[in-house]
Amino acid sequence: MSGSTGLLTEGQDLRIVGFLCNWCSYGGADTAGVARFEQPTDLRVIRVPCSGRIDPLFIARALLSGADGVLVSGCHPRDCHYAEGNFYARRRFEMLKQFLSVTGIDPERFHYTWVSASEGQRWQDVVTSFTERIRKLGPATKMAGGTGYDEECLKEIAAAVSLGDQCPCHKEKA
Amino acid sequence: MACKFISHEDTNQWLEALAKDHVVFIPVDDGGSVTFRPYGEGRKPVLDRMPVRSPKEAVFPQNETLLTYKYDKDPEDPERTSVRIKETLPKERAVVFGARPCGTRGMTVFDSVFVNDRIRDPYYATRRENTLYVTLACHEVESTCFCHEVGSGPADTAGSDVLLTPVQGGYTAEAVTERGEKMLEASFFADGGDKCAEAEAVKKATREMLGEAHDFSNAPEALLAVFDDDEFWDDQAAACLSCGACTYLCPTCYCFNITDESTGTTGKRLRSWDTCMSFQYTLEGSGHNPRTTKGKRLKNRVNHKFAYFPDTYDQHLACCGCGRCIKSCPASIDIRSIVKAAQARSAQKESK
Amino acid sequence: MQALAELKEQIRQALPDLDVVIGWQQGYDALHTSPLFIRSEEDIDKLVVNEFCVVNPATYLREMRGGKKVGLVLKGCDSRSVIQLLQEKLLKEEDLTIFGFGCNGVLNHTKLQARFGDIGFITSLENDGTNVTVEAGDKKETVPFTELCADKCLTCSYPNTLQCSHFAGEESAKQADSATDKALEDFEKLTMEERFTFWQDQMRRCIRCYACRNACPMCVCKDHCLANSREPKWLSEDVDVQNNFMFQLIHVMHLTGRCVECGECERACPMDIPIMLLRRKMAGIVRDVFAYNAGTNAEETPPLMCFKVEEPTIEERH
Amino acid sequence: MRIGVFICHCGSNIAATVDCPAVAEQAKGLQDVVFTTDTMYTCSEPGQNEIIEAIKEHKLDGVVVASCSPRMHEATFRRALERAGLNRYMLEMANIREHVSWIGKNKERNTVKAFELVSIAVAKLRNNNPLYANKFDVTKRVLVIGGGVAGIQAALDCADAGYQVVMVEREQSIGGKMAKIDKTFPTVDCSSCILGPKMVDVSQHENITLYALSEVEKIEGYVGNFDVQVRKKATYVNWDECTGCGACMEKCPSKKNIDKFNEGISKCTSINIPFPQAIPKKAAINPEGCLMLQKGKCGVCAKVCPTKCIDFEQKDEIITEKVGAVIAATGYDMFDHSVYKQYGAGQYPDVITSLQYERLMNASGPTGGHIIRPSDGKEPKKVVFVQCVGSRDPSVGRPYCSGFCCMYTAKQAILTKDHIPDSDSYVFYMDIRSPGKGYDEFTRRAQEQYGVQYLRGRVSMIYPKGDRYVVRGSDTLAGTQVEVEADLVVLAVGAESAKNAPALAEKMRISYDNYGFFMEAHPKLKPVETNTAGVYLAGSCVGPRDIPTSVGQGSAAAAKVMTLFSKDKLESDPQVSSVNTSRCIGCMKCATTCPFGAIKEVTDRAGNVKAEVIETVCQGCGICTVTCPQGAIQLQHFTDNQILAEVNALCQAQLDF
Repeated sequence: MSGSTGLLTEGQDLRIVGFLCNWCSYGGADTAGVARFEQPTDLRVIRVPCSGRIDPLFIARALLSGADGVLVSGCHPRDCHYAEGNFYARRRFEMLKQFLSVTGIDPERFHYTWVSASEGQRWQDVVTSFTERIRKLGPATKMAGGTGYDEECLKEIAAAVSLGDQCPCHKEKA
Repeated sequence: MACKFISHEDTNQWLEALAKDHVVFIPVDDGGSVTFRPYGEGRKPVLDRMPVRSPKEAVFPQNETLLTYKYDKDPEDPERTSVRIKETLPKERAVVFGARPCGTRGMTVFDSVFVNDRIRDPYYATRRENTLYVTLACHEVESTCFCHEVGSGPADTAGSDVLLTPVQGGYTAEAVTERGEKMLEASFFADGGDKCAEAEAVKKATREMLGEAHDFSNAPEALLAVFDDDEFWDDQAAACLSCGACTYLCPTCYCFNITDESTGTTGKRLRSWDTCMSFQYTLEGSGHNPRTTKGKRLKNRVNHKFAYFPDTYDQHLACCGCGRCIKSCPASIDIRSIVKAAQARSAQKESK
Repeated sequence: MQALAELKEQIRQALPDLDVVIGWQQGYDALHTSPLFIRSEEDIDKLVVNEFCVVNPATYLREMRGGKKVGLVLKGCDSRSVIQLLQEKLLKEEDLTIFGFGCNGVLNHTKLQARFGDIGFITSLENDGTNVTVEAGDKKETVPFTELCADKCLTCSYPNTLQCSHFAGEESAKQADSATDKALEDFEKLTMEERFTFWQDQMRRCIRCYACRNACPMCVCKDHCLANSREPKWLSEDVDVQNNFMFQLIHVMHLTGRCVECGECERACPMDIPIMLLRRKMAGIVRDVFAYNAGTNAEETPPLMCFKVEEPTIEERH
Repeated sequence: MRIGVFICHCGSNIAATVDCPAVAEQAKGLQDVVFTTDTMYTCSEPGQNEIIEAIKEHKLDGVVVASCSPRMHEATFRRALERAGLNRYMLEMANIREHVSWIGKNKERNTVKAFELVSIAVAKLRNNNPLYANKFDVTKRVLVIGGGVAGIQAALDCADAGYQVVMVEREQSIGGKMAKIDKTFPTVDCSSCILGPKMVDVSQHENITLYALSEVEKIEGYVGNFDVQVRKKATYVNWDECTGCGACMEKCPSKKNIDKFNEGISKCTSINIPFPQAIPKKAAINPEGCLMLQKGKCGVCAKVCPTKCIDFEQKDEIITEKVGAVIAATGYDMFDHSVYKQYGAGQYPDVITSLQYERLMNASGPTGGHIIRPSDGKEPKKVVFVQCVGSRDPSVGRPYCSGFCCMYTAKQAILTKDHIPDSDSYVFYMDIRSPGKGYDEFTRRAQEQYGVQYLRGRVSMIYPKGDRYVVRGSDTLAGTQVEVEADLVVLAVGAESAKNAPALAEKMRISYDNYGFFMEAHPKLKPVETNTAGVYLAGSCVGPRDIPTSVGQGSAAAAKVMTLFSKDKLESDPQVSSVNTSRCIGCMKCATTCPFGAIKEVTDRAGNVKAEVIETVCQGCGICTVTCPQGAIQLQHFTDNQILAEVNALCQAQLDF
């Protein structure tokens, strides 16, 4: 397994995370599979019972930890298996969608939609167009991790470390 | 101690030279707030304001990776797993430039805790040995300054290797340690001459600005007397929001937490600042918490600085009087007045 | 000041039936006040009302759940948080007595600092409502109030305490200086990359002291915040840009439709990180989409706690 | 943990485009994975046995199967785990067929993707916990709401199976719409002759308790354990004593009440028994018309009553019943045609609804079965039927087809000819919808044997001309405008949901559509179930239904109840939410967003408010988990930590080593 790139092989696939409700959209993706509707390979699906279970913070978390795109899909409004889950979800997702721009994360990297279990063709279209969109945007800029220092600082520190013991005042003590 | 002089211009050159083989932490304007950042291209030290963050982080960073690990699986037999561990002792040599005497004095509290006859914390010790403190004496005081009340002063040298004092055209420099003396051998330093007298005058004037010092010497006894006085502590803590600003910014607060943060088969052991003002600080695995109220937590913070620490160690208060906890407190809670109130309360109790 | 005398009298009258009245008292210097908890007669005279009464006393309400009779001296903006808490049924109206007055705006310490250096160096400050004259060391300067006041005061539409039981003095006739949020507008002129870099830089400074959270009157989870939990574990102990920013997003999402824009989070931040940009953005979206202004009507339901089958203001996402 | 990973080839379905052995090999490197293999058909008998053997041999405590969709075989593999002694929730699946091999041709990239899906599954599984179902008792009594033909059928079937039935009927008598109908299509047999005996059975069945003139006030609890409050409305007659002799009706001086049973075409007395075959055959006073109740003087009925059962002081009564299941059979209402201004907005006396016409034709109706014009009592010689009044018309918010109007119009046209042999009937229709056994033949008979004139087109206007009415419409087949002068116009009004259906749906915590019809759990596969366990539907409350379908659904709902009652204990799905009380701050936001009312407020020993999940009511959607700001309420098997583990496995970079 490659080190710093995480699970995904760099240069091949983009990191696209999907959150799908079990009853409609996961079924829709299955239907697309059964019908052999060819799709880009970048998407990795996480199955949840209902779009109402998808915390917008999962999406934020994925985007902050390096996902290039997040695709969310649930039952069409009114068709929720749990009657109301997607109604709550719709409001939550819309808030996040409109909010993202202020964080500097392109809102285009997040898409939410509704696909029923019978809409295999639609699922293919959704995946294909979203992947295309993310490909155009390219890989997302990664958040700095590690310490609170910026790249400039880290460079300075690395440079100083490489120079080592040359300081007379330090030698004395060491 | 020899007194030398360095001009403003040469100071910059000196920093430049030091930065060649050190990480030189200087106070910089960081989005309007003053923090310590490594000296580098285009970074100017901000010396007319007190840094918000304390100089402790050069030696005791907020997050420190103690080790990293990786689980390796035997490709023939996945049941067999071995773990590789890399200890990550700090290697960098550093200079902290432009900290105030109060902040630097804080390091003496750390020294007592992390390096003593019983314990030598390798991470702390290594960094401490590799870090020089070039401290800047104060020439003006703020409403939150009370170094003079905790056994320190605006030109305190405790913890420093070199003390700079602002004078016309530059700084006088006094070596405090041998390491400091070596630093002053650099060509940028000239003999102090009559600048030295000017520096002494600055020190004296600043001390005078601080005025009369309140006497905190009986603080341990006074605090002990109100130890069980829950009403007193709840009262004092009423405005407290239980955030960690006071402790994280404090130059003497050294509490930490150790956690393993793992990703897949790799991970790191992390030491990070902790704060006794948080509910989680004393939360036990069972769910029991001996300090459920913020009154109890504030009592710990104040007591630790003014009673427990001096009792356990060398009678010095674990407070350097920098006033960061007062200044950064969102509710403007003043530790001075809490201790004073404890003194008054205990006196009142005694007289009853 | 007429209002102050009246307030004191009103509190004196009401105090026998109350456990505590929360207001402000003079702080450690002339430029600071700190929260005052009035429990007895003699505390009443410590009450001050001035342009440094920045703390939102409603923040302490989360500790007062469970039948305590609490009085609060509140600015207009502060009172919105009480209404929001009432709306969420986290408080009972009968437990509260609100002492209101007309507020003419508060000063912002970060702006003072940016202009005059450390606050502790300021030796005197005079505010006549329009101009502020500040002396710091050998500097003396007169600056328009609007350049030094809290951002929220610039767009304030609630200078008078809402839903109060007592009102002291005259109502403030203060008008919002501008209907639009200039800071946010300016920020949104930046490109996506510039915004990303901006937050990276800001979040580096964060020390995760959680002052923002703890100063927030709507953060009622108190000691049980998601951020300090391992079960569930949303954040690592790493104080890095990613986790710091994640915490901000948690706060913003949990405040969606609840944030009353009191600005306490940003004010409390010891590192002066402009996190209100994020909250104000979200509050604006909530206003646009749901025509909902948090903390103005205790009878409403927060927009994320309800839904419409047809959402006329949400574009169908295909 | 000790995890085993099984990669399925699914013959060549997966293996053709995914390198299964390579995925299995790579999976060995994942945390806690101690065994991996790839098999031809994991779901086959030998495939499942391989899992079972591996669990035993390698002491596995968790299994990942990478194969087809979990929607296909999750249940299969869970059973396999249970056979090997593992908890069924220690299984995770990676869908590498529908989501990988079938949708991409690039074997290399498919293999990478398949491995990553396996990694996510392993990451989640490491956070799984065994979950156990709770068992609870079932109250084997059923509540049937509505005493129309669907409710009657359901009640009788359940009662015959030996279960106690509580039937609640809003009107004074059961029987519903069918009791008002004269004859039924396509057999033209007498409606009350076939329904009457069933109604009598209801009244006489020892297992059925009937509350007429009553409504469901409140339903609490969950499947197997509902507490129902029924409001028995005041009838001012002590029904235990009333013999239904009718003496009161004869003497009652207040005779101007609208006769609801006769659809308002006649008047009735204030104390009344709606029709001779009513069940229960008891009198009740309409308080609005009663002189005693309105003005305090009269009391004639009380004087003449032989059993002295009149009680003017009677009040509504709330009765509590415990039941284990609920069947809603609340039927429908007729569309109110007064919105059609062009048809006279209900103002023309001889423009009547089809159900009013039924009452005119009915031998036990107000005219004794003589068809007469309401305006002058004359026998109409020319009758025009207008179909689709309030059906298939989006302009009045009724875009759906009511289904049965075509048939009853044909029936009414035939019966008109039987009653008045020298009459002519015209039917304006849009399409004839007759997809039932013998239905189409029946409509043909109307046209061919009975000479009913069918005109294909909408009626644009009805207006009076002398004492007759002109019906103006189009004949789209002839391509002309037609005007027909009629003595009587019958509007075939459509069906709409019963009044207050939404309110009742909310009491039952089931959903309803835009028109107020109840939503079935699945329109095809679960037509009589709802998304609330233990609540079933029958008849026209779901949408317009004819009699055979309603009866069929009544029996179907009864069968569902019997299936439920066949077990002494029910098992709750453990995949429900659970509250960590030490984190819960009692804000109860979770309860606000829960669509099922599954969260209640409790007080702990220290007096703090906490949320508590009623496991048997919780359906496992997880809305609460997202609502809770502290993360104190977690949907089991889909906890924050489980989903975060999946997100992290995908997005978080490993440390360089």
